Amino acid sequence: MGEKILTKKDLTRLFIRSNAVQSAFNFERQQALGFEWGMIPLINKLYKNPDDRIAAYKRHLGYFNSHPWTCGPIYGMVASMEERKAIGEDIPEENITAVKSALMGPLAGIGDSLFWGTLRPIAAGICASLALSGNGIAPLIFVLFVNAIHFGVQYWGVMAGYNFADQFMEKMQSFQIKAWMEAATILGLIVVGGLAATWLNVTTPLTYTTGEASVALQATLDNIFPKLLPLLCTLGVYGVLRKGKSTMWAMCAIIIIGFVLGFIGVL
Amino acid sequence: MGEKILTKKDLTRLFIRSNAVQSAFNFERQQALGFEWGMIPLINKLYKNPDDRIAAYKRHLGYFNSHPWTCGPIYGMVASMEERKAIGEDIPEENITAVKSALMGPLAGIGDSLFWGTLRPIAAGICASLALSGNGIAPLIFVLFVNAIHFGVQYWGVMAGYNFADQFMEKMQSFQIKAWMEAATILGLIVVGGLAATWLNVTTPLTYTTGEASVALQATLDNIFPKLLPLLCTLGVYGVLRKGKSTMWAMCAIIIIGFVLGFIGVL
Amino acid sequence: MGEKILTKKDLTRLFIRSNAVQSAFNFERQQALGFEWGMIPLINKLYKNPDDRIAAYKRHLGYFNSHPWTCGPIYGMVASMEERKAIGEDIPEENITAVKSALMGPLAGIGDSLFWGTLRPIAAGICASLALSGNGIAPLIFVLFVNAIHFGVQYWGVMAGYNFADQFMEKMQSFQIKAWMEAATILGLIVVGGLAATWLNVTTPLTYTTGEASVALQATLDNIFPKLLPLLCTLGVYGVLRKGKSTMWAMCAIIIIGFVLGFIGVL
Amino acid sequence: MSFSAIFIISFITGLTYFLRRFMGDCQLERPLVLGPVVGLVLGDFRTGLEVGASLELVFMGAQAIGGSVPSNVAIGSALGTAIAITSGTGLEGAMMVAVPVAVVASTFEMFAKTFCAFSVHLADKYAEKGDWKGISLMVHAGNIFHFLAYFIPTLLALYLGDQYVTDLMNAVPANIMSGIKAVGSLLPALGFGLLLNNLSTREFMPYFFIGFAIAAYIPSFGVMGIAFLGIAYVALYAFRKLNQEEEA
Amino acid sequence: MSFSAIFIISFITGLTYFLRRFMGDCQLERPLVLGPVVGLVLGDFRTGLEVGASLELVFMGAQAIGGSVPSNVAIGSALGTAIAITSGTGLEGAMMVAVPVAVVASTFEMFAKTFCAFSVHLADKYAEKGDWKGISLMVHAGNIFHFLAYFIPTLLALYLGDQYVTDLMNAVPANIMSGIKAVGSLLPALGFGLLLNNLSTREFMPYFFIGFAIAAYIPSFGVMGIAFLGIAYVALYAFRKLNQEEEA
Amino acid sequence: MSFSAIFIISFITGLTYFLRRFMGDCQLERPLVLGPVVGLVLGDFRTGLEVGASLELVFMGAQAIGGSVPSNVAIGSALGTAIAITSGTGLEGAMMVAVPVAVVASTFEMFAKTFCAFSVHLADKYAEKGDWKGISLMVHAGNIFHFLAYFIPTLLALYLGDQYVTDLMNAVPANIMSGIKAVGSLLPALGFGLLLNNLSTREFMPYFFIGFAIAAYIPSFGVMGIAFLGIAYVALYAFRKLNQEEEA
Ligand SMILES: OC[C@H]1O[C@H](O)[C@@H](O)[C@@H](O)[C@@H]1O
Ligand SMILES: OC[C@H]1O[C@H](O)[C@@H](O)[C@@H](O)[C@@H]1O
Ligand SMILES: OC[C@H]1O[C@H](O)[C@@H](O)[C@@H](O)[C@@H]1O
Repeated sequence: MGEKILTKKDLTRLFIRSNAVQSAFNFERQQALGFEWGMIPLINKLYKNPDDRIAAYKRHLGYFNSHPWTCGPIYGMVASMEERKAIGEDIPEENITAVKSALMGPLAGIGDSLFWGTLRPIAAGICASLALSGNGIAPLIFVLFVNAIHFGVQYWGVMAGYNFADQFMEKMQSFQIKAWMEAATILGLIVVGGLAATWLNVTTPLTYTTGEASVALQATLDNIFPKLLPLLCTLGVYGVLRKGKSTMWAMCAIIIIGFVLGFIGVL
Repeated sequence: MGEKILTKKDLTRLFIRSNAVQSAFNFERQQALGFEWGMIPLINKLYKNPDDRIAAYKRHLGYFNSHPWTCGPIYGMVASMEERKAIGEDIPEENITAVKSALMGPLAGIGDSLFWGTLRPIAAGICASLALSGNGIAPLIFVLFVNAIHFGVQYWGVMAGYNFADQFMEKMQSFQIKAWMEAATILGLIVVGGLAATWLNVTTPLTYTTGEASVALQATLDNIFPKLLPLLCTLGVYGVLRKGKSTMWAMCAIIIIGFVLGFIGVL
Repeated sequence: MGEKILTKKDLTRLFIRSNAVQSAFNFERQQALGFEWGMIPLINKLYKNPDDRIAAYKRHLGYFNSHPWTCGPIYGMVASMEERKAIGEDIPEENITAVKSALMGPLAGIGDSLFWGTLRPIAAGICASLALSGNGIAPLIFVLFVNAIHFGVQYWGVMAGYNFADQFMEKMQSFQIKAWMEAATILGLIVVGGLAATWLNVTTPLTYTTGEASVALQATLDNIFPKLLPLLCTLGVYGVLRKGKSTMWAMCAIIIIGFVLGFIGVL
Repeated sequence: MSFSAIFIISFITGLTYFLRRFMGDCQLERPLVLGPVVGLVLGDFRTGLEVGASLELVFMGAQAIGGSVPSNVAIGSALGTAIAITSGTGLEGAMMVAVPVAVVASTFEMFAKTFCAFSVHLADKYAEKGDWKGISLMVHAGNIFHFLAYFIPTLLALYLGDQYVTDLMNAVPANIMSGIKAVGSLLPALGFGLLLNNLSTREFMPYFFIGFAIAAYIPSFGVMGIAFLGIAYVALYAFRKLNQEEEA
Repeated sequence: MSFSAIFIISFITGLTYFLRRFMGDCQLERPLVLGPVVGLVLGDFRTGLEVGASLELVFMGAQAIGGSVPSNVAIGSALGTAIAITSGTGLEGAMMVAVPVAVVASTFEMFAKTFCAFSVHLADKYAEKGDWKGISLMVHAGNIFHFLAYFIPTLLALYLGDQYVTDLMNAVPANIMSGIKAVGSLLPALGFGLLLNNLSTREFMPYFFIGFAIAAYIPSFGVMGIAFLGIAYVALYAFRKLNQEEEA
Repeated sequence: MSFSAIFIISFITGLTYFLRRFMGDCQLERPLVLGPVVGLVLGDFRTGLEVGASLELVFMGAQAIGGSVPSNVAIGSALGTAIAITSGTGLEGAMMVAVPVAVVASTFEMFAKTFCAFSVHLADKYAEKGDWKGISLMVHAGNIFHFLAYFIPTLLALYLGDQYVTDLMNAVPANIMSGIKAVGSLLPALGFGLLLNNLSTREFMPYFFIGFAIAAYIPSFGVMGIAFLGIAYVALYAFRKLNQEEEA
């Protein structure tokens, strides 16, 4: 097998491009294009054979969505896996995809609650109060502070991800890697369940009347099965995709159905 | 092995009789007699040999309790299993009993919360307000609406249960059936635990005094182990039955102990 | 293999000495010295060979902490295991230690909530109200009542523990004992997790200001991860011990760090 | 009230319960339905409708579950409606009768459910002999017994009049009432104990405790939540078992 | 406002969003930052600072998560601040404009996120041919589209004036607004459905339901708690697997 | 107070703590018990009884758990009762002394529990030599040290008088007090860390986190609930293991 190809400079470039992960964000594959753009120079360096290149381009255009400040480890790990694949190790394409899809959920969960849910509101709140008491550089402090963390975490993430994956694949035997891939998938599913139940907020404003009191249907639903509507929506989309419909189709269906239900006052 | 025996007409008859499941309801075996009555024509048609018949009669006189509107699938599945047994397949008696005892719990849980806990109160509440505002046919609407659902669900349930079991047993190998039977038993146990903790309401009115405040013993219990009393009662009955006492004995013991404890103010 | 050595009298003596379990209590190994003192006569009787004795003395000087009224079963079970070891059965030292460390947690949990959390406050509360209404022997009633339970439970515990372990090891094959030892360890870990989250009360008084409102940092932490600080403390100590630092070292570090953090108002 | 009216009302009350047993809980015994029917019999449909609908809201939560015996809404509302119409006291009067009567009358259902244990034992004997007609007989006998458990008390109460009934109820010592109530709250444990006895094996018994603990400590789950989690869990269990078997 | 000021403000607003896409959510579109910048452009830094900081506290919780589209704080606060300064109505005026505008303007982000699905499909084609420059082009085109989705509405709104904007918003029927809102609340389900489609196998699917049920029935857990529990669980899972393999 | 009374009261206070160590928490140091005893020594049983019972209710929740050090109720109530009787200020006076003293005096127990770590290390040496008498010596020395940790402060405080004690307590800076309190809240982590170190293997460690997360996120469970669930779980675990072994 060949020698290591990626240099420190390649990884630094990967880090810089990884910040564009949210590029051309869309409801269909979310950060797929952004992720792809980050990988392009790396793919070009690793694979010289056109077929390998095309396969790699296509590989990273799949659905991706994670937190823009904590997705670094995924870039790093994928880089290491691609490098080993390029120099001839037997790394099935599915494993690379598994790492991406299994880690994006938990890392998004961590980033969303740590940064979007906590750090950003706290920092913004403190700086806003500073500003209100007349401090003119408070906005600057805010921007510098959060972005120091932002770029620091992302840089560290890319590098740590690369090194970890490198050592991990060095030490582990293939059946061990398989066990950990399975574990990652399970974790991904558990966290996606938690994410959907927490962040999807589909509720109905319908009410019905018993005796004198008018009761919200949503309150009744919450008693039997809270978050039933978000669950049904997620499963509905999932079912439609399973049946082979395109995401485009699903997106249009959601827009139409959602608009109609909202219009007639059911949602 | 023989050919299928049960006709569509037999299944329709099974559906009709299945509505009598609550017949001669008693604290000992609850809906056992009702279930038996539903199976009689089917047993008579399937088994011609007196010994087989007697075994089948006895088989379905065991403890049974489920929801009268959602128990249909159990009838249907049992019908399919009995049919296959009758035409010579190797279906152990225990498997038939396992299906009954494993499914009655979850189906009762669904029926109790969906119909007794939600649909019926909502429908009755709405119709009662209609009636109070002078609508004379509101009671009729109520009766027709809930029973349309009642008989519809039960009919669908019997048929779907029969077809499902039929296809299931066709496709599965015996070790697969065993795994699913085990799963059903586990599910049954989990749900019975949930049912007992939710529906058994044994509490004590005792209080004690510390300093000036008088504290309810029940509140203290709830802090350490909520629903401790219902648990002890269930385990008490279970233990007594395990030790070989008859249900008759257990019922009398409950009546006497309950009355005495209630009389002296402990319960 | 030899014959049983321990007599009823030995066990009674063990019970008496077991009450001194809290002796020379210290933050390093908590009730280690107390437990050791209880075992000394038994060790002296069972092992005549100096090396075996020394090993046994050292074995029981390890970390121990349980509830002083409910730790009896551990004494009894350890006595039975030591006896069998002394008469030549193959009982690895690790198994004895596993029993101690796995059971001390759950038994402490039961004792703490049942006796410290419930019985003692209730009994004290009732007797205090009696005393306040002029009853001069209420304190005596309190002392006699709680200690009747205290010594009763402990006596029963030592004896039951001995008999249980005796029969258990008689009946079980060694692979069965291994499975149950593993189960005990798992239980111990789960309960220690629960204990640490429940009883460790490390909180921060820090606040920060957003807009007009001043928000407690602790409230924010509780939203993301309640009990994060106790977890970090426990893991910190654990990590330091894993790295080979002595408990003495850890204790001093805690005292210094704790004092400084408290002094500057962080804790 | 004429005796024929009394008889018809009592018969209808008994019938609604008979149909609950024999036709799978058709909900005919709800006050919303029984109220106007009694009204019709007594020639005052409007009052019956109003009283019935009001009692429906009062008894909203009364529902037998797992063999438990809640307030007897049927007897309560039949009596309440009848008295409201004949005494002219309207809703107030109906409420004052219906609520306490429903509590006390739950004893009769308890009695029927206790007694019918005997018909099961007789059915065992018939099954032994292969006599399916005997078994059917026991089914019908049991149902008729349930009918009588509603019919007779209603008949007597209407015949004797509400004053008499109230006096009688007041004459029952509180101790005895709370004894009966305690029995009612304990008896459903028999069902759960039997269920457990049916399902449990040493190996799987802990699942019962897990289900119990989750429901007891996290009430928000309810039975639905536990069934949902349980189904997800056993699916994992079965898939794992199948994999192991396939590998082996 | 001069047209050049209008253009600069709109450009900056679009730029903050462009940088959110291209530089990983630098938080430049927060009112705390955008407010004073708009103030600088209009020559009243102090008012911009004050309005921005106040709006920051109002929009504290607005954050896109999992592809959801919250209130559009950038457009809202750019408009609010500009109007507060030019009309002299101060904070009050800013609030009255910013909050409703932010709600309505979220439609434009939704539009951009919907539309960019096409650039992905074009990128698929370029990938097929190995044309990485084409792929890059799609990335930049998408980002410019996102830029325009903020730039154009801001430009138009500032140009037409707040009275016009308010009239326009009032002219939109409530039904249509609630239809749009419903679409906004449903669209994130697409992301979760896709994620599920990526991860799920028949065998592991129940884990999704377990995670969902815990989060739904025990809200105190939150995503962090579930991730924590989940990591502990899968560690046990992996260790067990490894042990089995080693023994085998 | 005569010196002999002071000495006796202090001795009894120390003794109750000695017996807590040596006789397994007999609860003699509770105010309910110590109050009347101090009363007896000072010749006013009634006041002692009343003050003790009242303090008992105040200190209801104070209980050492897992090596934690709560308010020192023994020293607090001995001092409180003695001062209430001798100064004639009754319950009010007792409270004013007992509560702050109990807080500060917890330092002495902390000191004893810290110091006794040395006797364990000496015991290690004796064990090495097989000298069980040496080990026993360390046990008794440790207990006597615990005795002194209660005896000496009580003696000094009673001797110097409550005014002196209050002045002294007021002289301690708040910073230092909160430092000491922080130490007290951190030290029990040593016990849990040690326990963990004893039990944990890489493979089983996640169970600790699961127990922790459940208790942290669902406080209603408490230790009892977790132990209950845990027992059910490990029973399943052991049964499964046994089955696998039997099949193998
Ligand atoms: O709980 C299941 C079931 O139990 C009994 O059969 C009755 O109380 C029914 O109403 C109930 O549905
Ligand atoms: O939820 C993960 C992730 O989803 C989208 O990419 C955006 O909403 C991000 O802000 C968020 O962090
Ligand atoms: O928590 C177990 C145990 O810990 C220490 O030994 C003491 O605080 C006891 O009172 C307690 O019962």
